Amino acid sequence: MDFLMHPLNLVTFFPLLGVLVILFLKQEQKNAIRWVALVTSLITFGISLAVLAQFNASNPDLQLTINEPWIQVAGWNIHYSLGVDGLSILLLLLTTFLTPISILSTWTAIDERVKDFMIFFLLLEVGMSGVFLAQDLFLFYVFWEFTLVPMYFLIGIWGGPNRMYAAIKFFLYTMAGSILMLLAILWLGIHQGTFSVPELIAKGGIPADVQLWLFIAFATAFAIKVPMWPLHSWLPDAHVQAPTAGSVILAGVLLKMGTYGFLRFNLPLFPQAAVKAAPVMAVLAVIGILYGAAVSYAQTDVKKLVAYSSISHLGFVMLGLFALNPQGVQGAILQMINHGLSTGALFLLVGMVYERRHTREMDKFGGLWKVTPVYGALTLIVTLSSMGLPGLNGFVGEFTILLGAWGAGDAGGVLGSHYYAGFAALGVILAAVYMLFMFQKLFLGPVTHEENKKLSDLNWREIATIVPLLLFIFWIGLYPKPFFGLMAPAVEKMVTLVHSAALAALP
Amino acid sequence: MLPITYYVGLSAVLFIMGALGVLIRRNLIVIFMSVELMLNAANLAFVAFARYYQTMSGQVFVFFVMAVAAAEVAVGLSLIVAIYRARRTVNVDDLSEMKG
Amino acid sequence: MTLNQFGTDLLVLLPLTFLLGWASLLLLADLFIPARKQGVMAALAALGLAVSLVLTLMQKGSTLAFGGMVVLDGFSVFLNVLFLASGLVAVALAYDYLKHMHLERGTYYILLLFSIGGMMLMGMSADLIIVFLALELLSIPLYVLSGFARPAEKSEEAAIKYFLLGAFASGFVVYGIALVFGATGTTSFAGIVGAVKTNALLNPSLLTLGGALLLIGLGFKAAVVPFHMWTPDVYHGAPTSVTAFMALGAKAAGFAALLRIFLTLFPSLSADFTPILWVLAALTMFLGNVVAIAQRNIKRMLAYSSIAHAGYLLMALVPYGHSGLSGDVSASLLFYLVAYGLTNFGVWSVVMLLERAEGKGLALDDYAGLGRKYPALAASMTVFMLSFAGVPPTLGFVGKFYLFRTVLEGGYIWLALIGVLTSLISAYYYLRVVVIMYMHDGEPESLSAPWLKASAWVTAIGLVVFTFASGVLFTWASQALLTTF
Amino acid sequence: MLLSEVSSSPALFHLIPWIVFFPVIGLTLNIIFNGRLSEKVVGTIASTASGLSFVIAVLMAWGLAQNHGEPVVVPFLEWIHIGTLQLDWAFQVDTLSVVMMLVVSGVGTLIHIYAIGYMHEDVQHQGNPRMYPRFFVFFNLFIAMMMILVTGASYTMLFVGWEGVGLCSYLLIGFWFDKGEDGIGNALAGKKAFIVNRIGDFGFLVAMFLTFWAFGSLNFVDVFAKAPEVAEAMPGVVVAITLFMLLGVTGKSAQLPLFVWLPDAMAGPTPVSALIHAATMVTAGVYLVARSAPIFVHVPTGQNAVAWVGGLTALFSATIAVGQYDIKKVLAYSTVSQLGFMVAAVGMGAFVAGMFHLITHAFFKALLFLSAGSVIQGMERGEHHIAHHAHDDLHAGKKKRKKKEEHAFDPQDMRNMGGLRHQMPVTFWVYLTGAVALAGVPPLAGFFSKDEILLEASHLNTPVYILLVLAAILTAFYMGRQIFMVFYGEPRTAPAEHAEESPPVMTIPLMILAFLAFFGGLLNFPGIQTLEHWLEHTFAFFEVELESLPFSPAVATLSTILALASITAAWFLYGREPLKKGEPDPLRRILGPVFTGMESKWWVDEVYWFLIVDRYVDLAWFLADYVDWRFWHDWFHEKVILAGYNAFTRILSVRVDLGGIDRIANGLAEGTQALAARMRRLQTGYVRNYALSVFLGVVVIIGYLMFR
Repeated sequence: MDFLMHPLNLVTFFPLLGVLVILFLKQEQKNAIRWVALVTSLITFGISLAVLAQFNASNPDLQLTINEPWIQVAGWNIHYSLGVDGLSILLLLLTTFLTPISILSTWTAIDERVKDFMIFFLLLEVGMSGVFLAQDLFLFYVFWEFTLVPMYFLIGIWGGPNRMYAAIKFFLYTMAGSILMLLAILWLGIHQGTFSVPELIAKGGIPADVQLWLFIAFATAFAIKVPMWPLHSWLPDAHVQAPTAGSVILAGVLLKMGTYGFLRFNLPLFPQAAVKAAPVMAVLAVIGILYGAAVSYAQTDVKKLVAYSSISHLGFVMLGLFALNPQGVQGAILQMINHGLSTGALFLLVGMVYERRHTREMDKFGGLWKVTPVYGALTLIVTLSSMGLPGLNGFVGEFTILLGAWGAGDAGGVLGSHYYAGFAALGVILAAVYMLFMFQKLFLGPVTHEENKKLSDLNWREIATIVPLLLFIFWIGLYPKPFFGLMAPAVEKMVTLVHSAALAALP
Repeated sequence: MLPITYYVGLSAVLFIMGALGVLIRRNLIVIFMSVELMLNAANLAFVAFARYYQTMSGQVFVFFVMAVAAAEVAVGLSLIVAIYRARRTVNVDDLSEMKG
Repeated sequence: MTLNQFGTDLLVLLPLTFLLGWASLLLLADLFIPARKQGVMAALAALGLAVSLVLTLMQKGSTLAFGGMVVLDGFSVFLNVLFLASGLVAVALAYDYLKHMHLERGTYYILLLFSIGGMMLMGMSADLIIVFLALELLSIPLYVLSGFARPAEKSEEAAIKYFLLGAFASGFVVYGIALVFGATGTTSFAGIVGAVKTNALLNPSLLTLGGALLLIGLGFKAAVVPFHMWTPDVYHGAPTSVTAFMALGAKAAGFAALLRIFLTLFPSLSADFTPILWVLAALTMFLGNVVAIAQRNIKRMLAYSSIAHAGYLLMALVPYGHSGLSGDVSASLLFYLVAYGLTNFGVWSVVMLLERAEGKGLALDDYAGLGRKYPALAASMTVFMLSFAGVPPTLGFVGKFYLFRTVLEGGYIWLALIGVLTSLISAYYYLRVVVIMYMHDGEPESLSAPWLKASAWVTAIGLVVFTFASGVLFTWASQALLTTF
Repeated sequence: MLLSEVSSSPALFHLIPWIVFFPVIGLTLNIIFNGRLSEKVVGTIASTASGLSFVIAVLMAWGLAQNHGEPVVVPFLEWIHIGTLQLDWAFQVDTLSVVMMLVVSGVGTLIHIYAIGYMHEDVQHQGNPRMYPRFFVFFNLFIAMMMILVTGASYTMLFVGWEGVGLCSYLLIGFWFDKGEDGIGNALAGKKAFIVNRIGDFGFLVAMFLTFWAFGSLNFVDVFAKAPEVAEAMPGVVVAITLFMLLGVTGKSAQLPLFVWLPDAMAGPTPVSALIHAATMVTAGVYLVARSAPIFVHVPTGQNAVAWVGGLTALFSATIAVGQYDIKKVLAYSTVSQLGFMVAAVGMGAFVAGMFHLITHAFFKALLFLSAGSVIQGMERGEHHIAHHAHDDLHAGKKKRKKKEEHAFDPQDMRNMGGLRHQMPVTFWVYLTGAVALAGVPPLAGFFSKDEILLEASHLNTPVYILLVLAAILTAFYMGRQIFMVFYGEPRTAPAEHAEESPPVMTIPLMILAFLAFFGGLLNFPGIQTLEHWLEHTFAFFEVELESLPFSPAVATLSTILALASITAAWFLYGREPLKKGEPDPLRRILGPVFTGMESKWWVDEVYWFLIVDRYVDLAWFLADYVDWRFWHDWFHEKVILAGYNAFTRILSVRVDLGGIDRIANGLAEGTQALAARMRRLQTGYVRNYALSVFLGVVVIIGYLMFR
């Protein structure tokens, strides 16, 4: 019983209870199903807050750990091992926070097969929480792959016209990366004798050349998920076809699984390789930043624009991670959250207008700020957050990342050149270009389309889905201390570990 | 006495002839006989080796093979008969409804 | 041989002799049971299997019997339990299926019992003669069963194809045995091992050639490329209940024999065989998965899928020559057989539920709309597809994990890479079934067949539950040790 | 170095955050009660908020005076703390920042009040009264952001305000976002401003990164304390810091080469132009350099660069101002030019002169813009008057024609004006005050501040001095030209004839500003130097020495004579013989193609458009359409991977269709299926083929074993 009631088990598996309840409801009881899903996800969020309450921010180590032997035969050393630390607590909270919001956003948008939808959605939440909490590579992989399944259905059943193609592409692309990781995980299990992440880190001692191969295998899986340029080709398809709530979760949480993977596994498990690969990863990140920004600008479909902007934003995250100093890494973690909030909100907003007009072509809009002032104002704030306006959340992340990356370019830093941060900072200009372009296309200018003149402004439910996000957008922008406070000791420890391990390897 | 290689060589030739028969002939009965030829080639090898090693177990094996072959014949022939009844043909190439 | 010895020997073979005896009794009983009450036959067959299963579970230890012709060890017990349990499921499935297809004939169950007897014997064989006998004992009833839907043309065609090719393959097995006999002067495992150890060989290449021919014959049963070509046609043409049984039973028996023979007789020849196994495994995984994509008939698609899985199983055999890995080789193979078997029965249950007379209802498109109309069934099918594709949280994933570990432990990274890449390809066609079920519209009609439904649900739940409780299966599989001679 | 802790300083300083909070409260109220309050209440709330900020600024000044000018840092809230990076929301109260606070909130409040009247008419004119509260929300937001900018105690907090005011600028330029050229012109102008500013911000960001890793902090106090030491240890880095900072300055203060956004920014309502694009925001760059004086003084290279940029800008944009017809565009280019003066001053190290000019410029340029707004609305009223009559008198058919004309009519074009001094006397007089102040005629404010800059330049940097003098000549000329074109001669159009004076709510702030523009010179009157002594507290604190030059009659006389001469020249061209309707500009006769260049702004926009914007758009489309989609998404993923895969499997299949290469299937699914379909042809259905496969397998295996 204690095991079941452990907060981490609860927060991970509580949505299953909702699934169970929904299973007993009829397909036609749509509202009941929606309420069950919403309440379940809200309770889950509450549990995650309880986790936060029990979390000791000054402790850099894993906390609230569960470590039960799971499969201990035939040379297997697999544990059911969960734990939370400064690297993951915020992502856990982001997951549980975005899920109810997404569910709320589907209230009228999803009217077909509501039951199935909510079941998949709650299952997805289980998978995502599990990914962020698992501390055993085997368990992690189980959760990691498991998230594919519900997302696959969410895209494939409730998506746009080309949904099946997008769903299969999403699944295969991600799986293609993760199977390589699977082999690397197996290698670690065989040669290090354990799958437990803390133990593997403590043990270390993987030869440098092997580290590099393992790093590549893990990195492939994560880079596809992030997605890093040039492995991003699945993203526009998946995003454009996915239903709004799916896009929110996809951008908000699923992509973070990739960056989190780098943070949790690639850096501490293979420190020498990480230091060696840092310039390469940084180059890819910077290309991603600039490329994503340029390509976003040339889109005509607003959802695609936002999708490509994710490539740019996550480029910043990757750059911060591979700056391998506290500023860069903390900025990167914060930017993961920021991107979840801002891009999540953008997708929600795009979904709202799509629900009204059934198109996302920017040429079909224009002048909406006049017709729907509230919608315009909210979008403006989110747009500004996304382009990193100081005072809002995006700036804090981008600034610290760039600052960190610049520092990593100093002598003694892992990047060894200021060009990375310099070029990445150009992305700040380009972000303004495409974001303002989008805002202008949708909201400014005269109302040129007759259909747009009678658009209704946001209703209370829609405002309620956006406002919580806005609260955090302002909060993080103005007073990020609590957020940094949660991650600081863990990041400090991790960075020190990577550096000392990499240094120790030097002749 | 002839060296063992001769016997084994003969059995190998027989075996290959049987196998080629299966590949080339179209009549179900003939194919079936070719399979029997392959089994008997093996039997020859068994007997030859048994004699070489001066042991009975090879001979015993031949009996087993023959018994099993008989069982196969029973099943095989009845299948062929059934097919012939239904389709009026024993040409193996006519049995290609399922493919791909 | 003393009488006492004979007694213990019989005890070793008791489950098998009981089963075969029971089958013979049923043969008589069939005469007295009216055609309308074939349910009785099914029940009796199930009873026989259950008793045999209980007897098997009571066996333990590791003994040679009948002068070293058969062996009782953890490995054989594991396999016998697998065979008997799958027999029970096969009876249950057949009961519903035959009823709906109007094929109710008591001989079906009798043939099934005999074939299971052959499989059990295969698992226990310690002499090449027994291998051959077991092979034929399990095959001949299957030939007949394949044509059981007579006068359906496809069924007959399947039977004759299976029969001809099976006999052709048997020829290679027999000739292989002859060559091994020629090399060592004996057919008993102990004798062969002794001869190899003492290097008392007539001609070492005879042994190698014999081993190769054995590999071919058994590979044929297990549907390894390029000896696989009978599989799609036979799976397609045979009554689906037979296919379901065959897809697990014949494959498992083939691999049981391969494991036993290669791990005990030919570890020293691994330099010769490992590259061959490597190539065969790679080819099998690749071809099975690729051609499956082109299939529009679910039975054929699953046939190719079963070929692909033979490839994965064979992959685990590749490092058989590494001393210290033999335990993992057999355990991972057996574990995967269980995972595959569970998935297999589940999937075929669903196929049978949707099948209609005269081969209707087997096209992939007939699954359209299943997700909407039969959510539970579609969900189970999704689990099976994911398990086949090796996606967590299903047992198929755990099985593949173990297989890949074994391969990596042997150091065959490229083979593992091919394995994971082909499973990526496989995900494509497995997912397509899911796509069709959930994302296309249609009006499928499921049979009201309680056993079939139960089988689908139970296996689906089992696949998920056992993922989290896989420790039990791991323990069991890793204790299924081969006797060393 | 001792820094007065807030605890030891008067509690008065704790009020400083309210300088930001008041405007925020104001805008919040206006958001909450959006559309439920009358226009007057909305305007009053906003003006009061701004006024309260002014009160705080005054209190701060008083507090500082009590505190002997000692700088104070008031921490408010922790912000970003990571390792050595310690950024807070903290307020820097010193004499420099207080001057800025006073100017911003003082001028700001006046413009708020003016806007109550102006926007009342403007929303009617634009036909969208719902926008009225929004204007004041943005206006208050601007004051708040500007306050953050000038009070921030670190570069990062300054940057918050820096970008924040940029945002307000964007929002207010595009305030009438459905108007302008093609209905989108205003929005595009706003976007241009933001993006060009972001280019500058890029420089600022890099400067901050450099600063942090060189100085270990971004707080002014810490950075300035270490400036001498760091400048010694790594001079290159410090030069780079100043140069990148200069890039930021060129963006925000509209200097070469990034000045192009400011003229377009005139698309905003006139109070916006006055407040943001003349008096306050654009001077932020000057403030930044003055603020960073402790760094700049150590690197002459950086200082020179700044001075040159300022000097060149001053002259370059003055030439453009000469060729403009739009009343606001003239002022816009004049603003750029005057900003050039200030930047040149602070660049040369004449920080006090720069700040002095900043203040007086805030007065007279705000005055000029607001008066111009008054002129424009006067013209619009005249136009409205005519339309009204047309409505009464004319038939419906003619009305349509009239409307068309009305659409074409530009109330900002000086060629449409003339003789307005009779219709709008108050506006005329205040405008004249502003113009004369700007032209640098004694004893108005502009004379003193500009003279001080010229004086310093004559000592410190002769080439820049020459540039500035030339610019000053042009300044007097174009202001003369404007006065004569707008207010003298005969009305050239009907609306000009019927133009009406503005209401007191607009004219009273104008009069106050005119007063300030007239007497503003007293702030730093030669010999008394109040401002210099005031600012010295701060500069001395950071160990920046201010050298005060004695008043030079020679320089002053020269510039006065030159100013008067060019006004006279303007009179000869435009006053003596006023422009007739449809007549070309007399300068065109004289200057020919040069005037065309001035008129066309030397084609800078076009060049940028051609060199940068079009190229970027092309690149973006190329990347998105060709590289990402057609090449990477379609071709590579769906063709190459599949084709390679096909070729590979082709080798494996025995009976491949050899009759030509099959058309490569389109799409992943189809392509893979085509491959699979090829392979499935192996499965012929013939038993003998199956046996052949087995046999071949046997042969290959046996062959391998035998011939290995």
